[in-house]
Amino acid sequence: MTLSFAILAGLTVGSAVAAMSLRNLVHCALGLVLTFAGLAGLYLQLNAEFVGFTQILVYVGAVAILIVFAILLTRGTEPANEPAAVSPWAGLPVAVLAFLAMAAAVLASPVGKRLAAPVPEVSVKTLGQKLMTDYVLPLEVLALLLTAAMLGAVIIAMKDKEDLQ
Amino acid sequence: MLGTGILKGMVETAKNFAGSYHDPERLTTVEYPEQRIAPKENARQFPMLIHDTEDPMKGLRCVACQICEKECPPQCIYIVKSKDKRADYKGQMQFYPATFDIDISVCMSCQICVEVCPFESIKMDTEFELSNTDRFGGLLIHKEQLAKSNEHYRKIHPADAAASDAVLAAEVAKAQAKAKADAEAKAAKAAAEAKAKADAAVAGTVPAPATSTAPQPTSPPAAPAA
Amino acid sequence: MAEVFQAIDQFPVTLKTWLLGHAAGVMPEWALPLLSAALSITPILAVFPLLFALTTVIERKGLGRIQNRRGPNRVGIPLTNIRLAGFGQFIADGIKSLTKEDIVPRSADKVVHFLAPIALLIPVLLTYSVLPFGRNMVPLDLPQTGLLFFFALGASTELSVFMAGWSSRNKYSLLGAMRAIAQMVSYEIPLILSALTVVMIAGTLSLSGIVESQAEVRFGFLHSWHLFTPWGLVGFFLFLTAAAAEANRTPFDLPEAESEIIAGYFTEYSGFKFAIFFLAEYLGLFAMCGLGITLFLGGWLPPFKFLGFIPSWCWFLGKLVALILLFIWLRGTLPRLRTDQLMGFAWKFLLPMTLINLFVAGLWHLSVTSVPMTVRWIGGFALLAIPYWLLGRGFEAKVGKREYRFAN
Amino acid sequence: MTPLSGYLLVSALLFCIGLAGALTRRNAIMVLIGIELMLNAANLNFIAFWRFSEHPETQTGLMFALFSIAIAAAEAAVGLALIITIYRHFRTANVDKVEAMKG
Repeated sequence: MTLSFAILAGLTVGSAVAAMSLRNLVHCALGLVLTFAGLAGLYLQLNAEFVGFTQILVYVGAVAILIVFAILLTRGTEPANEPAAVSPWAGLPVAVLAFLAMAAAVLASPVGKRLAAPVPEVSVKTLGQKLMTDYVLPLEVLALLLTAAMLGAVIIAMKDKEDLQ
Repeated sequence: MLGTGILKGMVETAKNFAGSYHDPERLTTVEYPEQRIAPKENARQFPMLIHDTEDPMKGLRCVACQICEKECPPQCIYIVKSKDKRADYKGQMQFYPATFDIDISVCMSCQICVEVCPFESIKMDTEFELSNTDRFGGLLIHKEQLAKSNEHYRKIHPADAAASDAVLAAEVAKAQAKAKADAEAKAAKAAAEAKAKADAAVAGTVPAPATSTAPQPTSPPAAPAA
Repeated sequence: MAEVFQAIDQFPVTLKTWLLGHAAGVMPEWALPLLSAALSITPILAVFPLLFALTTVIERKGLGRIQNRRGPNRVGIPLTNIRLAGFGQFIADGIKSLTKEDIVPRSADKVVHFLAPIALLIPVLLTYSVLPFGRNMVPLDLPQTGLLFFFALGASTELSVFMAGWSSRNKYSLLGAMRAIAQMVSYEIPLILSALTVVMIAGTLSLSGIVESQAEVRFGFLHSWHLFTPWGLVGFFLFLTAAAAEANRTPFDLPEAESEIIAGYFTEYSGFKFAIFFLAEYLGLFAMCGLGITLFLGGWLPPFKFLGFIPSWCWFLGKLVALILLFIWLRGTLPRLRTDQLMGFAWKFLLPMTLINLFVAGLWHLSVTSVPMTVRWIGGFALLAIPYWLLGRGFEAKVGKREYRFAN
Repeated sequence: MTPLSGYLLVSALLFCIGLAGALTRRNAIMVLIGIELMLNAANLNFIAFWRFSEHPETQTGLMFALFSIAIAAAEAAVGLALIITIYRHFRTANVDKVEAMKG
């Protein structure tokens, strides 16, 4: 385990805990951003530069902004005197049990001890060529999904305006 | 077409840019503390008090009537009337301001004090370099600083000062005419009384009334246009 | 003679290698990469903030001249009468902002309020690490993802803007932040799409690779800058427009529209934090200009081959200064847009134009061998000019002749 | 060099933090954030397995991660649009209070 991995993992997990446990929703969103950035750092450690920077571009640049906008548009939904979470005993044991099961599986498996192969020769060019040949169908479906999502988001968010008229 | 307006505007600003270097006439500003633009005649900043004689404190036209204090919209004038009286420019005995303060941090230069002053005493100054490190005491201007000579007023607002001088001259003339008429009337009355006495002494008749013989004072001169 | 020019050209690289070579004997092994990084970072941290400082003075002087004023011309060397034509102004401004009181609103979110300027400056500074400033002068050459790195960091500044606006607990700040985010998200798409044409033609995301793709010499003297193609010319101006919006420059400076919302998202910042926002904004603009130079203006390449003796980094800096002056000129010329005009311009004009430009670039690339040059040029321009005219007409139709109801 | 299990443990931890948050928080946006965390944990798994696989040159894990990032973006957009609509309708984003369909 290298120092950089320890720092990045600590940052990612710590900020994820912060993102899930803080009271203020905007603080939660900012914690989430830190988690995304830490994950991008982990991707870079795994020699997945392209995915790492895409992660920052999409998650930090777009998804986090969306979440922040949604928080501001639905402000005042959590009264101060009301607890932010339902009784923690409902969800926490499930999560802890799930983690224990997964950790046991990971630690028991021989795959987990595997060390990385020499740095693979990945170029963006081959990635693009693969997208246009082997993965062209998923790509097209994804394009359709994104278009549908965009239209859907616009229509859902606009619906009430028509009702008002 | 989209974009032609932008290009036109850029040509215009480029002309300004280059022009301001080779043609100093274009520059609308001057380098202030060293160079100054002569103030416009109708410029006004804050009020001042006009005095006529050499000693500013003795020659103030202000008679502490306190009209300006009452009329001032932001209430920035503070006057204390004197206990004693002194002769004004007409020789009439008048009060004078023991204290006359203007808070120029409050004053809004509206000139209403000037409009209401019946004694041509408070006028607007053009002095604007009044910045001060003391924001409370330093901006409260006392009568010593407010007092400005009539020559100063003539220099900064010649037309207004001429009009103001004409009004004062008319006042003086009126006062003198009245004094003269009073003196004449008095003299006539005295003469008539003397004559009546003499007549009574001579004929023993009732003395005739000596009223309405004094000449009426001339009608006041039309106020010169400001 | 050529050796001398080359030595000047490669002087920064030689200096760094020389210093590293000497340090290798003195310093422990693990410290060498750190020293190498520091040696790469130092010139960036020295040159660009200095350029920022000079730009603030030049901008104020230039704007003054455009408005027939003199601009700052007093501050020179203290205690003497030497004025330096006002170029001491930035030092005075710096000292002023350093010594000013740092005011934090009582109800502000103190931690986020403190972190926002830092979170804005760091990504902006990091974008400089992939720009090729000269031949062999890239601090961090990412052969696979250089451009993506730049855009990823550019996108992460939006969040810092939000942090600043939200944490101030001020309506103007929040409004400014919302405007800034909406604008940056909208203009990021045309920005990336206009840069994508170059990636398509050059076939690489590496910025030094993109510069090298423009090194080919045409007609014996002209370097094949991407600007010298129909799609490159149009793409460059689309890129500049989107870059101006990304960097919040006039006419797209609505987030800081002082006539409406004071100073936008940094209304509640004062002293040094304000200076950091100011610095980050200008550094962001310079980085955008640097990217535009790399993508379309041949990076550190001279326009003509016979001018190659001038050092490569001089070319980069010269082009950068020229673009900065262009932005100052634009600021002196154009008024600010309205919010709906801003959004309409991004989605109804820039986005379709960049998409068409992408298509034209594809056609250009495919017709390299088969179609004669003149036909490609005329065809490319026709394909771009007709939509430009149509879209621009639709855009202009809304700004009809103004009618004054009471004045006439 | 960190072995595969390190990345997998981080990923499992992230997943469980997201799960706990999604199960316990009342606000719909927080639930969505929890789901985003779980998606990201899965992504980290894809990348880690790709890097440690015997044939990284096939790039399958990378592809999957890229696709999942794109889908997550779409999911966030639609999810947040739904939350905003629900908020407009019920004046709350609290998932416990939105019970119009409750019998």
